[in-house]
Amino acid sequence: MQAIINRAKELLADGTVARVLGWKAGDLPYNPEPAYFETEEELKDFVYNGFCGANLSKYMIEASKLEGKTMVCLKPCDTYSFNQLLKEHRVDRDKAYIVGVGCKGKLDIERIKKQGIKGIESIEGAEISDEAETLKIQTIYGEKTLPYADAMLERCHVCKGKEHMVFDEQIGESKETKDAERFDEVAKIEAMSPEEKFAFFQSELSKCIRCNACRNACPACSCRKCVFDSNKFDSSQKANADSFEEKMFHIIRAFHVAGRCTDCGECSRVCPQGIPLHLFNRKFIKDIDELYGEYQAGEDTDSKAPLTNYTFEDAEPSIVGKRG
Amino acid sequence: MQRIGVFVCHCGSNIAATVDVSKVAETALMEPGVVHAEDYQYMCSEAGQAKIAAAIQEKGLTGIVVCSCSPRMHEATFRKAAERAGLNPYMVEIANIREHCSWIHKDMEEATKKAVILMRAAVAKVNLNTPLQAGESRVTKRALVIGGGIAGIQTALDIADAGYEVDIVEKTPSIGGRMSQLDKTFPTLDCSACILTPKMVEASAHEKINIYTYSEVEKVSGFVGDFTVDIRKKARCVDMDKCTGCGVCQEKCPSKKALSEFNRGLNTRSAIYTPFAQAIPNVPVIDREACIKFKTGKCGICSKVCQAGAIDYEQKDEIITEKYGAIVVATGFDTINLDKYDEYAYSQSKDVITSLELERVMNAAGPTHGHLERLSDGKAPKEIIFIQCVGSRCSDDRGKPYCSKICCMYTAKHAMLIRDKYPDVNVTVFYIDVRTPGKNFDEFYRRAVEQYGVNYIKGQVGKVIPQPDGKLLVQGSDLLDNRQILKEADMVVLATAIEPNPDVRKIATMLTASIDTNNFLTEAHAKLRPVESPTAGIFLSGVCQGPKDIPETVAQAGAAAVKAIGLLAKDKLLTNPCTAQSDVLLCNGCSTCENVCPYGAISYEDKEVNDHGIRETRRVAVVNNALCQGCGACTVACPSGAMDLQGFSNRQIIAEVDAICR
Amino acid sequence: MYKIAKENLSALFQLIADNQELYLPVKSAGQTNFAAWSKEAEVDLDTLKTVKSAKDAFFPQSEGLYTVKKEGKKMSIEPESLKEQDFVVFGMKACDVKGLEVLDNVFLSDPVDTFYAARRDHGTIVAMACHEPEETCFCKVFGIDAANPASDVAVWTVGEDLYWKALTEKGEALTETVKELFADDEAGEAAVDAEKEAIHNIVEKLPYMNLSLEGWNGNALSEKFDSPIWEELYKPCLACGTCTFVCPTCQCYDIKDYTAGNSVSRYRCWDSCMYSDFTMMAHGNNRTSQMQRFRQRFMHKLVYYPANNDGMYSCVGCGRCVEKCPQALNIVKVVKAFQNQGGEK
Amino acid sequence: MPLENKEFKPKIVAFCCNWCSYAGADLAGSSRLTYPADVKIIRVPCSCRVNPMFILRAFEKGADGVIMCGCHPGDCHYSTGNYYARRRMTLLFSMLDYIGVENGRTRVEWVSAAEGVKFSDTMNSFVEKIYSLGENVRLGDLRCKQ
Repeated sequence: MQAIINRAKELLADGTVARVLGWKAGDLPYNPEPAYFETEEELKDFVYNGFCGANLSKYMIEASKLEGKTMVCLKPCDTYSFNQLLKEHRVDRDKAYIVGVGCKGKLDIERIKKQGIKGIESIEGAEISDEAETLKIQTIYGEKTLPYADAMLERCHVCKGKEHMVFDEQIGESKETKDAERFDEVAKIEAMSPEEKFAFFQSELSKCIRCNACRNACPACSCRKCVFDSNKFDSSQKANADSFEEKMFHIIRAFHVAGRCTDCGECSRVCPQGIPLHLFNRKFIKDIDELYGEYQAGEDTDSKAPLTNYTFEDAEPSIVGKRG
Repeated sequence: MQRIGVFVCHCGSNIAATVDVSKVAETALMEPGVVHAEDYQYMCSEAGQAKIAAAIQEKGLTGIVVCSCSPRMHEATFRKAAERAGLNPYMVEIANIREHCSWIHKDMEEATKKAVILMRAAVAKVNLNTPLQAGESRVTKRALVIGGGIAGIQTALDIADAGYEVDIVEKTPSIGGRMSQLDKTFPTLDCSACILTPKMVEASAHEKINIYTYSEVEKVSGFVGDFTVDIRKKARCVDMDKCTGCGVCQEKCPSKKALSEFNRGLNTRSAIYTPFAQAIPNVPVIDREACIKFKTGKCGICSKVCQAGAIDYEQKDEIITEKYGAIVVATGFDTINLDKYDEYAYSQSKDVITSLELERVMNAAGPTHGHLERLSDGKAPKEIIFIQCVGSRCSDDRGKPYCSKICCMYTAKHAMLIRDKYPDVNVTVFYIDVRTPGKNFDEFYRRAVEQYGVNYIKGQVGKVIPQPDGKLLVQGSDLLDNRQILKEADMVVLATAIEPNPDVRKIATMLTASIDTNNFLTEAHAKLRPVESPTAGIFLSGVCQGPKDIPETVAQAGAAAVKAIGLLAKDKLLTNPCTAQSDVLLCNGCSTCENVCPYGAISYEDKEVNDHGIRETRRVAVVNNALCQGCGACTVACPSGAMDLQGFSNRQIIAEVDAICR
Repeated sequence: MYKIAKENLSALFQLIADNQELYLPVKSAGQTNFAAWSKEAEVDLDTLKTVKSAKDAFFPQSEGLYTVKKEGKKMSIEPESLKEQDFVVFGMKACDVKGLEVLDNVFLSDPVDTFYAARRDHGTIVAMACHEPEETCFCKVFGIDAANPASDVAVWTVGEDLYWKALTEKGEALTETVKELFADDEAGEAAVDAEKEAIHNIVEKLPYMNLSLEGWNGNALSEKFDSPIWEELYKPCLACGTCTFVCPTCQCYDIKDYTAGNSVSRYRCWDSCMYSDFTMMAHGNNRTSQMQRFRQRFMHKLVYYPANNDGMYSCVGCGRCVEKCPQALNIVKVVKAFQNQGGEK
Repeated sequence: MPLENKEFKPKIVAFCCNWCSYAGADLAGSSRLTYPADVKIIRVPCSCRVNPMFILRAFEKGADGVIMCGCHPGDCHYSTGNYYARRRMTLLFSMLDYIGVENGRTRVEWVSAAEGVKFSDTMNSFVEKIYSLGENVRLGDLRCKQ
């Protein structure tokens, strides 16, 4: 973390960048927030630890409009999102000084609390430099320990890898955190009967409160105005007055980002109701991989996206029924 | 709020017999925006159109719905009628209650209910219609004819005679096509070459006609009035300007084992060749696969003997890019492959031949110099059996479901010619039906039977069995006598089904012209627009559209020419205003739409916008209306809904969906 | 003071539900929210904070107002009926109960919101003292006692038992209907007092409980409104509606129409001041930037509402926004930011 | 057609491209090839104009089945439209299947202008399938069912 701060100071001092986009320490052990830093003084609040899960690439849309360059701290998975935004002309590469920061898996406070840990006073082991495999959590109800892996975000268990897809420089080591297959959950649902599938999604989606956090956090959902906020389709919705609307919103949202979603996992991370929204996007990714060849959005900035591409031999829609 | 008029057509009894038209009109009055509704016998008639005009003017209608036949039939009619009455033509919507309703449903109550729903959907749509203005596009005054057979030649001549430039693209080394392979033509029995050659010469000499032989269309883009076509001029290895056509190279060429395409593979030709003596241009090509120089690097005899120095082994394919206002497809036909018809022993015996091969055998320039002889042993046949409908009118997937149309007549011709020249030869024809509609056709057939004693047997042939002595045992049935027939023949001639030239599929795809299940190009309307493709600016000439004989082909070629001339005569065309439009405030500038546009109609500009008080410069999509053809691919690719299609807008289609599901 | 063993709670719920509707914290697909009780429902009284507050029981996220039906050219209007059935909300916490007071000030003052009023009339609240308050809680800042919810009935958890005390007439009436399941336990007072003290002790240790709201009041309008701090604070905000939708006091709604074939139903649904189309009008929007929208929420909670309601804040310190904001922004950070920069300005 | 539930009259929306399928439906009409009146056709310029939103919208408003017809791959009037449509619909249908909506409620069929018979056969078999599936209860807005 100190290395990032030092470098940020240098870049600010020599005028390479006008600001730094990173995370600011919160007032609880686990709530740092994305923040801009414009002076050396401000950098005293800079923090980079296991709770800095937020993907900062989407902030670069606005930062690209500002004077001067922005030093942005991107984790390996965040760089896919940045590339995808670059491909869609939503961010300006020349306005970004990308510091690829190391990552050893990001922590999920919801998951920690789900394991009965409350009244948290301090957390040890979340620092990026820590080698510890265990989190030591001090609470007013006593000290708890938790294996680091048991506190990680879902996305880190299926990590895309330690490589940054785009960067100006890299600071810090990354760690292999993948311990599950990316499509296992999707495959499990695919294997269910239609009734089970329906029951599963009905129960998950009925929790949706239409707060739009998934959409607003999503780097692929970068529309200036979402179709669900405009009257273009007569589809403006503000609340789920009927359970159909949850399905409509999440299917269409997933469809709109199909072939563009890098599987960064922000949707699931930010959902206040813990809906595993990545299951929608990942289903499309799995289908695309299987039907049209493996494709990882954000890996590059010039490949043709699956939905703006075709071959004569593409599978017919009837394959859906045939696959069983 | 629109003021909508609904006009329900009886179409005589076509609609009114199954749909309660007055009920449809009554119900229409309940729909939001509808201020006028009436039904009438024939809305498309002058009186019907007058009713529409009157209502528009008297009731101040801002939009109309006509419940009638398919919009593909009369949308243009009603749009024009509305326009004459002062209404924007794009404020007209058609509810198709004939083809999609009255003609397919029998129950009046059910059909009426459906008609009401279709009417509602159209009303819901027209409620959201906006007046559209057609733009204009320039017409390139040059036509392209694909195929240099009699159809292509005739079309090119007619267009050229009207004063427009025409290019013919012909795949083979010479124009002339199938007709050049024929010996005589029915029902007049005049010599095919004698009537074709002058046309070929005329085309090649015409100052407005430019012929690309040994060339193929490679790529087509653009749209009616403004097509851009890439033509691949394959390397001939002979300089067209230098070659004098003396023919010495062909004489001296040591490689003479290539099968002659022109003679249907019945004999061979040299590696450097012109397909036939009267070829136009009279410039040979080198068949690189047969040429020793190309295969081994040694030889080069043709180059040595060519006094004009026209041989150029280094010649490369050349791509010519040209603009055209109209394109005529005249790609013709071939006979079907007989691999699936083992029972006729075509591949086993040289003496089982197709009718087209017989043409070459009968032709003085053919492999037997016009002598009727068995190709296996050169002996004169005494017994010839013709088998009709080989692959035509076929119910399984081995052949074609359609009638090839020309076979009955050419078989009668062949039979007659053989009996005339070789009276000692017995000729038997096995047929399913003899079809001879056409001027002097039946008379011709009867002459074959009555005057020339051709033996016609109604019945099919089950099997042709080559015998050890070289004879062919034909097993057939005589349906009229209800008996099996076993007959020995020296020669069997198969009236093989014809099919569109296999290349037509590729060409149709390039032209985005529709094609049917049999690979025949589809006409814009089976009866009323038989020589136009549904794709504007593409015209159909000859057998590529359906089986035809020569006079029909020539007639259609002329008709296609007239249609093309009608187009080329215009300086400007009105363009379809149903094009995509991008909402500047919603556009993300993400380029997704550009990636799916088949016309390159979308580009991006940095534009100053004022988005509810936020002023900034944004990268936004801009549609070139002259290029956009209105497919709508971009509208779905666009996640924000910034891209919409005029005339088929998101809200219009959703309104239709809602009206149907309500 | 009555007592009931935790293991007998399902009998209690069954008995309540025999006579009226019962809403209580139910765990479904991993999350605990207020929902109607059923035998199959997984009741979860251990989770301190439901994701959404119990606001839905009185002011649902979306609720029909009336339906316009069309037959031919005839139109008819069918208003949505008001709540007529009595119901019980079990398991609210002191903060959420206070939240209703905030809503009452809005919806029950003239002109009265009849839909809300009917629900308030028919609803009986059984609230639980917060057995184990958490680090995100700051109810004390607003004078709320986590150990003494101001509800119709208050309930305390002590070991394997719940202690039940009616505080209002409504509470008495409810108690009458279920009394048969209770044991009288006068000694319970002592046990409950011990629980209250334990709660108070924990509350003292929690990091946010002594947050100072000095300077935040109805008179601070222009000073706070014009502060440059907002420009810094809003930046990470995603403009999602999480904070407003989990909040027990946010009361803004939008009115929308839904066209269903031959009828149109008019309904209202929660709105969020974080949304770009919040209070959108024909001419456009009052607040054109996210900074303005962000500022609106906190100004409303801590300045505008107190200005109109005798100094009462429209925040109850439940801490849901602290827990749920995707980017870890919240009202506490806002208050602290002003504190820290108070001197520098 | 098996009419087990006589009261059930399905609502079926068919999106047809102007150049092939709509013309195919016209040909079915002029050839008097019947199919049930439950099918209502919406004309679109090309199958690539069909937005997944339209399909979900139809289900929302009470459709029991939605079918999309376009030109055969390779024959699109706009060259490539149906290729995009094919991918879009494949993914959409797969997603609907994934969330437990009966697979038979959606279909894509390529019907050329010359295939009147195929058009009517397709509609007959699709309607039959919808009858066998019964009313769509998993993907509609209840407010539209009243």
